[in-house]
Amino acid sequence: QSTWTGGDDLPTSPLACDGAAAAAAAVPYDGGEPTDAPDRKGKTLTVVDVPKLVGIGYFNATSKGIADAAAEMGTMNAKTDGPSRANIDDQITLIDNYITSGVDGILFAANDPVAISPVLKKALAAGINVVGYDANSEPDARQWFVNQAEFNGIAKSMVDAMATEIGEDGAFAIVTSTFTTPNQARWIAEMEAYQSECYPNMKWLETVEAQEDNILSFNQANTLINKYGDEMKGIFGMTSVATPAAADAVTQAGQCGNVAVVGLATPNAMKPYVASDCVKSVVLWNPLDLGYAAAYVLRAVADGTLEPGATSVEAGKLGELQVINGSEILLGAPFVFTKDNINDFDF
Amino acid sequence: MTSHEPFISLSGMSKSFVGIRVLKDVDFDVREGEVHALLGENGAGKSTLIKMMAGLYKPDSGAITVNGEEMKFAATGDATAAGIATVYQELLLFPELTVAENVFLGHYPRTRAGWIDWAAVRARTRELLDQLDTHDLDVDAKVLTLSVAQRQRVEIAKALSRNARILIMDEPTASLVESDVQRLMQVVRQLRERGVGIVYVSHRMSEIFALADRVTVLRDGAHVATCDIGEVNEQQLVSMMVGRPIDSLFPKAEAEIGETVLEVKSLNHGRHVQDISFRLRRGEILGIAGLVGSGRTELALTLFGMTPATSGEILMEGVPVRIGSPQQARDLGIAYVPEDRGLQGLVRPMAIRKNVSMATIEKLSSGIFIRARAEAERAREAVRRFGIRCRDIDQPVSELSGGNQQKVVIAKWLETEPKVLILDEPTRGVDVGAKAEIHTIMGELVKRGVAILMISSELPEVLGMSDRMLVMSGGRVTAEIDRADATPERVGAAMTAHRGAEAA
Amino acid sequence: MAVNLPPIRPQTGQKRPGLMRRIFSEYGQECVVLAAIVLLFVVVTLVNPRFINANNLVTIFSGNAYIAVAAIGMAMVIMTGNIDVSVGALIGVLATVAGTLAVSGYPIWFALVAPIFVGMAVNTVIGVLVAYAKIPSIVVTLGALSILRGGLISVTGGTWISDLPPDFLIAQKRLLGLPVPFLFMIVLTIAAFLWMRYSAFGRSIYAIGGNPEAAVATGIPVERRLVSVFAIHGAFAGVAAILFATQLQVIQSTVPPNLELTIITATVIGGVSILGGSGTVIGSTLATILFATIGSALIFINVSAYWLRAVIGLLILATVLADMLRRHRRT
Amino acid sequence: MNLRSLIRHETFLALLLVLVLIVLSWQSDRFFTVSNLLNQGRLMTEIGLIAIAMTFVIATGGIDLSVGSILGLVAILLGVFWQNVGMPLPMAIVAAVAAGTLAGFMNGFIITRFRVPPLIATLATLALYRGLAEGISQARSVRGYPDWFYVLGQGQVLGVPTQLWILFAAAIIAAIILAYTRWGRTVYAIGSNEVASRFSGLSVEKTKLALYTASGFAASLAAVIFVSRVSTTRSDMGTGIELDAITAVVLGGTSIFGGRGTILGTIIGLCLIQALKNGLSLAGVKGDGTIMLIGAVLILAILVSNIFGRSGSR
Ligand SMILES: Nc1ncnc2c1ncn2[C@@H]1O[C@H](COP(=O)(O)OP(=O)(O)OP(=O)(O)O)[C@@H](O)[C@H]1O
Ligand SMILES: Nc1ncnc2c1ncn2[C@@H]1O[C@H](COP(=O)(O)OP(=O)(O)OP(=O)(O)O)[C@@H](O)[C@H]1O
Ligand SMILES: [Mg+2]
Ligand SMILES: [Mg+2]
Repeated sequence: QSTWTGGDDLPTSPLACDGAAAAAAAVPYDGGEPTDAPDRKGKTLTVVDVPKLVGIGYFNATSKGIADAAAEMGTMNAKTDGPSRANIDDQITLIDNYITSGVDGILFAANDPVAISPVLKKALAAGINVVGYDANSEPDARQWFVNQAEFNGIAKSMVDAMATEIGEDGAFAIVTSTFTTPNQARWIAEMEAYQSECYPNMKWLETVEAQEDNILSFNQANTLINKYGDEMKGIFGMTSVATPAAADAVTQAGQCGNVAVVGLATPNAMKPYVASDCVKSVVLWNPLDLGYAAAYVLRAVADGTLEPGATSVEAGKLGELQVINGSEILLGAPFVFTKDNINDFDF
Repeated sequence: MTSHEPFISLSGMSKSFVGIRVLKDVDFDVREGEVHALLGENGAGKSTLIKMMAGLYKPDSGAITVNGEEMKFAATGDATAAGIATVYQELLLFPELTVAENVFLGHYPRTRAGWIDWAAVRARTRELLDQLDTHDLDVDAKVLTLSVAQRQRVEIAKALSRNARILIMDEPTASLVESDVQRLMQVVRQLRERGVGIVYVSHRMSEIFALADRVTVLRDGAHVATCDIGEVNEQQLVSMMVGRPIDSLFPKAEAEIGETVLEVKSLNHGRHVQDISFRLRRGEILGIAGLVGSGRTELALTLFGMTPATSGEILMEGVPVRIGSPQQARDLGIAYVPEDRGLQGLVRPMAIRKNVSMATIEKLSSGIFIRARAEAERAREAVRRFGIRCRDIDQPVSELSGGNQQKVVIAKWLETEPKVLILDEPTRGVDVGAKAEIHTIMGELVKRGVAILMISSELPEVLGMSDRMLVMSGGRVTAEIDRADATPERVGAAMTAHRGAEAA
Repeated sequence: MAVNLPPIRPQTGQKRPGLMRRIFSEYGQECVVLAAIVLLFVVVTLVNPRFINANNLVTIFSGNAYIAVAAIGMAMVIMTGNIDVSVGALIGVLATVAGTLAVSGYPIWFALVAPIFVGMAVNTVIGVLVAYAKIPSIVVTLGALSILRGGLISVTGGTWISDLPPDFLIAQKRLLGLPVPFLFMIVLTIAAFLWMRYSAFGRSIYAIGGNPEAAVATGIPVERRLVSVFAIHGAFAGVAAILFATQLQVIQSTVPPNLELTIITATVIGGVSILGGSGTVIGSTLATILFATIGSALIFINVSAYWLRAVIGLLILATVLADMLRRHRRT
Repeated sequence: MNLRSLIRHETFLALLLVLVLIVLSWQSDRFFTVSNLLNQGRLMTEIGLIAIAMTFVIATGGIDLSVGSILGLVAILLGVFWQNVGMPLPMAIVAAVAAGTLAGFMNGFIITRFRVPPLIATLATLALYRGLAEGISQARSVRGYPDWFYVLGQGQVLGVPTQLWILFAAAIIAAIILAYTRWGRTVYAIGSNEVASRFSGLSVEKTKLALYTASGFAASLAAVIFVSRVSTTRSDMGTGIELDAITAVVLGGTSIFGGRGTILGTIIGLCLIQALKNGLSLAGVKGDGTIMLIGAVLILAILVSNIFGRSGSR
């Protein structure tokens, strides 16, 4: 029963248990700057969006959000091109090619924060505007990062939802993609910190890997159910692949109501399980909004309306978004989908 | 019971490979109930002709008539359907399948439901094997566990299972020992009695005269003659094949026999090499005779370091040595020309030049680099010395005829300037002309003081070439016979003897 | 020339070896894998008896059934002396085909049958390139892997298929109290085994792999058989894709990374010789079950999740070496 | 089959490369520039090093599927030795490369000693080495290497990316070894007929052992360059690189059955793939379209050279 040690060595910063907002320390701008960027004010921008990988629902949604924003603005040609595997190398190569082909802006979601940084710095050096979303790089390798929700915020939502469902002394396990996936690793680390502080009696059983493979996720969730029987009260799904698979495992094992599933997932994939009451809460932000905001931020940067030191940015229909941590733009608090509202979303 | 209308006749058959004509306008026919021998040097086109009869190759031109009806064989199935079955030179069996399956593959007896009737397959295989006097072969054994002679029996059973009217046998005796040859010839006669027409290819004259009713001779892809066996003698046949007369079949060169080079004392390795002792002297040819499985090859492999001895002593020129690998054997001056030319002797897709230099590549290198000029020089020299017939030294070995391939293997090993040369079946599947040349080479070598250990299943060859003979049986030496005392009877007795009952 | 003939040993007195011996000598690798499974079951159950509760058995035996089904076709391909590294991508394509048809209003049976035929069609092309154009199968399927993988993404754009009709989800159903994927795996394995053992076509697969030259000479239409074997492999990939697609209520358009390697590994660990000509599909299915057992067992005995893959690798290596030692002893 | 058809395949491939270069530079004026081409060289170094060693392995009729996992393992060890064990970085590099070479040696040992077919042996170690990388890393990535280390993966020497020099050197040395030395001759001989090679006194086992070890070494070197290029270490590095390397090798005309192949062919194959990836991307083709096209080129190239050269078939 190892406690979580994965991911990286960054410190955790669990939120207060009662949800009181921590006083945000003002951090100076720590993003990078493109060198000799041409004046792009008001001009039509050629933008490429490089997600972690193509072919999964989540990044389809972000990509659509970007396209929606581009259509709305009318001054942006955005195209999505990502690796077919979540592979740091393929992503780097793609970005490198787009630098050469001479785009105005790059939107990215990093497979690895450090690995992607050299090529992003190269983009900045070539005068390209660089904005990240979903998964960050090193701050100085891009200009701004649109943060869907802070790690500790997600951790709090997840653990709170689980505690509500299984009680403050329940036992749970986690199904994640791989231990090395940076976002998942951070979330899990924050969850552990938050749980040990706010729900010290909850029991963390174990964490299993299931790649981005839904059948494996299903099998792993089943194995957990079989192994722990009544002892395990809940399963966290850390990815939009693992969560529906875990819900399916619980459903097919006839354990709905006995084993709670809480996780990050897109609403469409979760509707059947929420409708059947097997899953009560799904945590996620709206990836359409995430892509949408990223596109607006890029536009603002190119126009020079978003400059270092700014405290907020205007993002179309989303209104004013706050700047946090120096060079990040916060999309908002994570959203918890429930039976009441899940049918209002379609992505 | 020979009918006079040919069952199958081929006329004007021609065939080219990559632009080279290997068969030129050949006529050939076979009657039911006759043995028709097909003769010719290596590369004369015998196998090519046969493969066209079997439907494996398509002729460039020419007509095939079966029972008076002109046929086109588009695939082997057509020929089989017409009653023609073939036992190929390179036995074509499926090693992972059982004997019974190999026999009936492609035309299994079916149950009414359409499944294979395994009981019938096994029973009928048993029956066929019994007809061939092969009662000791398990129909459920996998073919990979069988000896060459046993495999051949399976091939013949396979041909018979199709009720063949014509059975083609391409060098069936090439890898058989004398006793198996006798049994095979018995089978062939039996088939002839039953009215099967047999095409028989062999390089062994004795078999031709013992079996054949008619002979056809090919030379360089052209038809030379077809005649009844009574009309010709051996000399005539040989000169028809080679285009020149050959004086003596086993020219024993007189060489001076010197001091002992190799001495072996109670050598052991597994079941097949038990307590073997002998001496080999400079300029001597020591023949080893024995039945299949008597352990001759295993003995050679042990001397050559492929399967190092588990006990016993080997002395080279009086010095005890350990031979743990072929490299060590080579460096001690032992060379081995293996029995399976294609598998063990040659890298067939490689050029002659590279094959010849293979065992001496270190010597032909400065540092790690190959001295290409020296290598080519050595290869050209070898081609000249052994009369290897080829386009040039860069021709792949696979394009050479059997005899010339064998000369390349011998040339490769003579490059190492060995003191002891082990020849395992050096003339297997080699035509009379090339055979004589190889024997001449052996004679020259002993004159230069090389000691030769010759394993051969052809008794006349062992008797004709050796100064002294060892006879092996069951992994042991059962007799050591001097040239003067060697008679076929004595050797034959020792081949089947057990230790203790040595033929004196 | 008179030579004493060796005595002919009559058949009498020569008995066939005992049944167990024959099974072990013919199905050695299958026995090794089976022994490994049994051993794991015993050891893990001693540590944690929950391991053999009915639900976990279902998870182990049916969770990887689609891999076992795909491995049946792979076993046939490998037995002919070829290989297919594109099957993972093909399964992804076929799962998407099934799902797309199911949600666009086609009859369920059609959505379930179509992938089998599409799989056969795709693999027929591959088979033709291998058999008639004489391109080594690894080259053709490396190319096909790229084409299928890229094609899937560019056609679907990576959307997931949800809202699948409940009747479509056959892998979630049970028949005679047993999960459907498990039944598929068992029935197809046994059927394929019997077919390969007792049908003329099945035997010719072994023949082609064992000695292609001899197969030609025996009159087996080698090229046509090769195309058929690839097509049959495509059909099995179709069935595998259906099991893959109907296990959950959504279909992902990406497949598990390295799925083809998993399938090939199962096949070769199960004793199918990559040199062609030997092995059985029972072996490949047992090997798939072994992998599932290992995966589950390591969770049950609390092997640190970080070391899980290393342990799996070690166990695979051990199985391989055990087989080699067994073979060496025999020769 | 012989030298002539070999030359034919490579000539054909080279012509194809030239054609592709012309078409692509016509599609995008940013393609055929020195800086772009040099940059592509940087990106293909890791696969290139592995493919060069793989050429030898495949020419003997073997295969090494574990290279991607060795790459991951070496990357992790490099990080762990440096950060957790506290070795100075140069020493950590040497130690990690030694470990990766040992992993290659293990492959060779299993293959030669226990006679396990290479495909099976390296499938098993593919799982094992990746598993070790995961276990050792405990899923942590290692970052923050000193700046001098990045010279290898991100720096330049005389205007040319550092690692490209290494690739050049490796390619030239390998080409000479394969074509002109007795080791190269031994490789081809083993690939064409292993039994006969053994009967001719060539050291078959030693050669194979050396080749798999060298393959491990090449993967290790690639790992160091990879880590330096992307500035971080993760246990999933190099996943799937084995198939990319094999693609380059077979596209380059090396027979998967052994006995045939050249380094020049591999390098041309490599360049062709990289040119397509880069040029198509610049011409506006998306990644998925590019990999489809590479798949088609692979099949067609071998098909065409089969038709004209009658090579490639068994
Ligand atoms: N597939 C082929 N491709 C090219 N040349 C071939 C092929 N098969 C045979 N040849 C050539 O055709 C000629 C006749 O060969 P064939 O095998 O018919 O001779 P053979 O009379 O059977 O000789 P041997 O006594 O050695 O068996 C030889 O020169 C041989 O090299
Ligand atoms: N009982 C047997 N069962 C199966 N195979 C056998 C048996 N005995 C011998 N063999 C095979 O027959 C071949 C010949 O045996 P061996 O090499 O020991 O004898 P040899 O006297 O050299 O015979 P050859 O005439 O073939 O050279 C070997 O390859 C061996 O594997
Ligand atoms: Mg012949
Ligand atoms: Mg022998």
